[in-house]
Amino acid sequence: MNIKLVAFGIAKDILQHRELPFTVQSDATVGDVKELLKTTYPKFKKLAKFSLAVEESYQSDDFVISEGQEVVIIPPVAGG
Amino acid sequence: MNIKLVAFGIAKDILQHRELPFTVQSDATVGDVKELLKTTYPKFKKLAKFSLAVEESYQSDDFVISEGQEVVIIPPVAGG
Amino acid sequence: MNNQSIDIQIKKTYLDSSSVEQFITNDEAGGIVLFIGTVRKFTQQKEVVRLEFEAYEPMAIKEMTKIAQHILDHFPAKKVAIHHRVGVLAIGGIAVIIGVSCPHRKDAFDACQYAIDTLKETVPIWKKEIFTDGEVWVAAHP
Amino acid sequence: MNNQSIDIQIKKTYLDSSSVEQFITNDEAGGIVLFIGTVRKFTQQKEVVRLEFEAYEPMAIKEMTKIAQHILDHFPAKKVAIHHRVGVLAIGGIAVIIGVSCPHRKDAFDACQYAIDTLKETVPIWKKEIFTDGEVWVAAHP
Repeated sequence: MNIKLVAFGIAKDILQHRELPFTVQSDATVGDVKELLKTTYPKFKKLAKFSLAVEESYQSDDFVISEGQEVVIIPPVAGG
Repeated sequence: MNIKLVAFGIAKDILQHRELPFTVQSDATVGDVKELLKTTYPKFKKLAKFSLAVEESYQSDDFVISEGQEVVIIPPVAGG
Repeated sequence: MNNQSIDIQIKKTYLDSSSVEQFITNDEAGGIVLFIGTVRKFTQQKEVVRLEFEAYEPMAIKEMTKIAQHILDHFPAKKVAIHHRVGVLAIGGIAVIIGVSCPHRKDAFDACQYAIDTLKETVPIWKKEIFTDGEVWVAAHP
Repeated sequence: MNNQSIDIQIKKTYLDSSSVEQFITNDEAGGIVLFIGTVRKFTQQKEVVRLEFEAYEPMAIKEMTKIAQHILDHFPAKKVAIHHRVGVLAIGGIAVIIGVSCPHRKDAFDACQYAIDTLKETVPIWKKEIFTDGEVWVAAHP
């Protein structure tokens, strides 16, 4: 199925796009997408960590993503 | 010898004067003056505590006061 | 996000501590603590030219609101304001202002410190430091 | 008392946090903490009508300067400002503003809290609370 990746901070630099269509297996979880991102873009392996957000909230690795959903890549935050 | 008492806060209410001449023994210490104040004005005994300042600094009980010196009565402070 | 007790803002223009102070001032609060985070000239001996802040705004607002709500629920706080800047900041520029008012000062210090500590952990805002000889996304790498 | 790093003031008129903020802002300080103490409406369930502050001014300036100097000597602080009001204050009025700037926020919180805690113990300033049914010198009696 297709999802829409949205990337901020260094994740945008790695993807070289703010938004990018991305193909993942049906019923892919947040954990699956994180693994696929690390395989497709090895630079993600070098980050201190990164999370994925769906519907404007952090989601744990077992969260199941739906077709067409917007998945936001959250690299280590540094506000303040 | 004579000294000059200066009183703030509730000490001024007790003395009923901002400044007052006060007679103490020669070579009186801060401790002596505190005792004499408690005897002369028993309301000082009811305070949580009080200190004396000479030359704009807190002085300990063994500080020796000179003739004519200004002795400031510092009841419990409550700034801020 | 705004209700009677919470004022959350992400701004592209100057942050202003007097508007934070005005919002959180309250007849029942005797202690107000403001934290103002500014852009320092040096980070680990390297001279910073400017900073760029980027936010995932809707989620950042949500996470900042969570922090403020947590403070109202867990501290005896009357009001909480969190304003965060985005865009390009020069040295000395204000990146964040947090204000908390409480009846007593100790709670206001604790709550304000909780807010900035948590903001730095959870709120999706990113900071790029631009040096004379390069740039880096802060905290991205171990 | 004023030097490059310390700003101590006792004022008969309104205190202004923006002047404190302006003084302590510093290119090498990333964390600014301001404490603003205001007059609360209630003290132990009793409604306060107004407050009156009285200071032994020369010694109060000296003791506030000591606090600021202690902070510069014992914390990695860049600047310290302490402004205290005297005279009659209504509910909501600002009695004290303390500002500290440090390279890092934790130090600024600790130093600012040290300043207000110490001020309340050592600085010869007295506060009379005027209620609807009487008045009392705060902390005078056990």
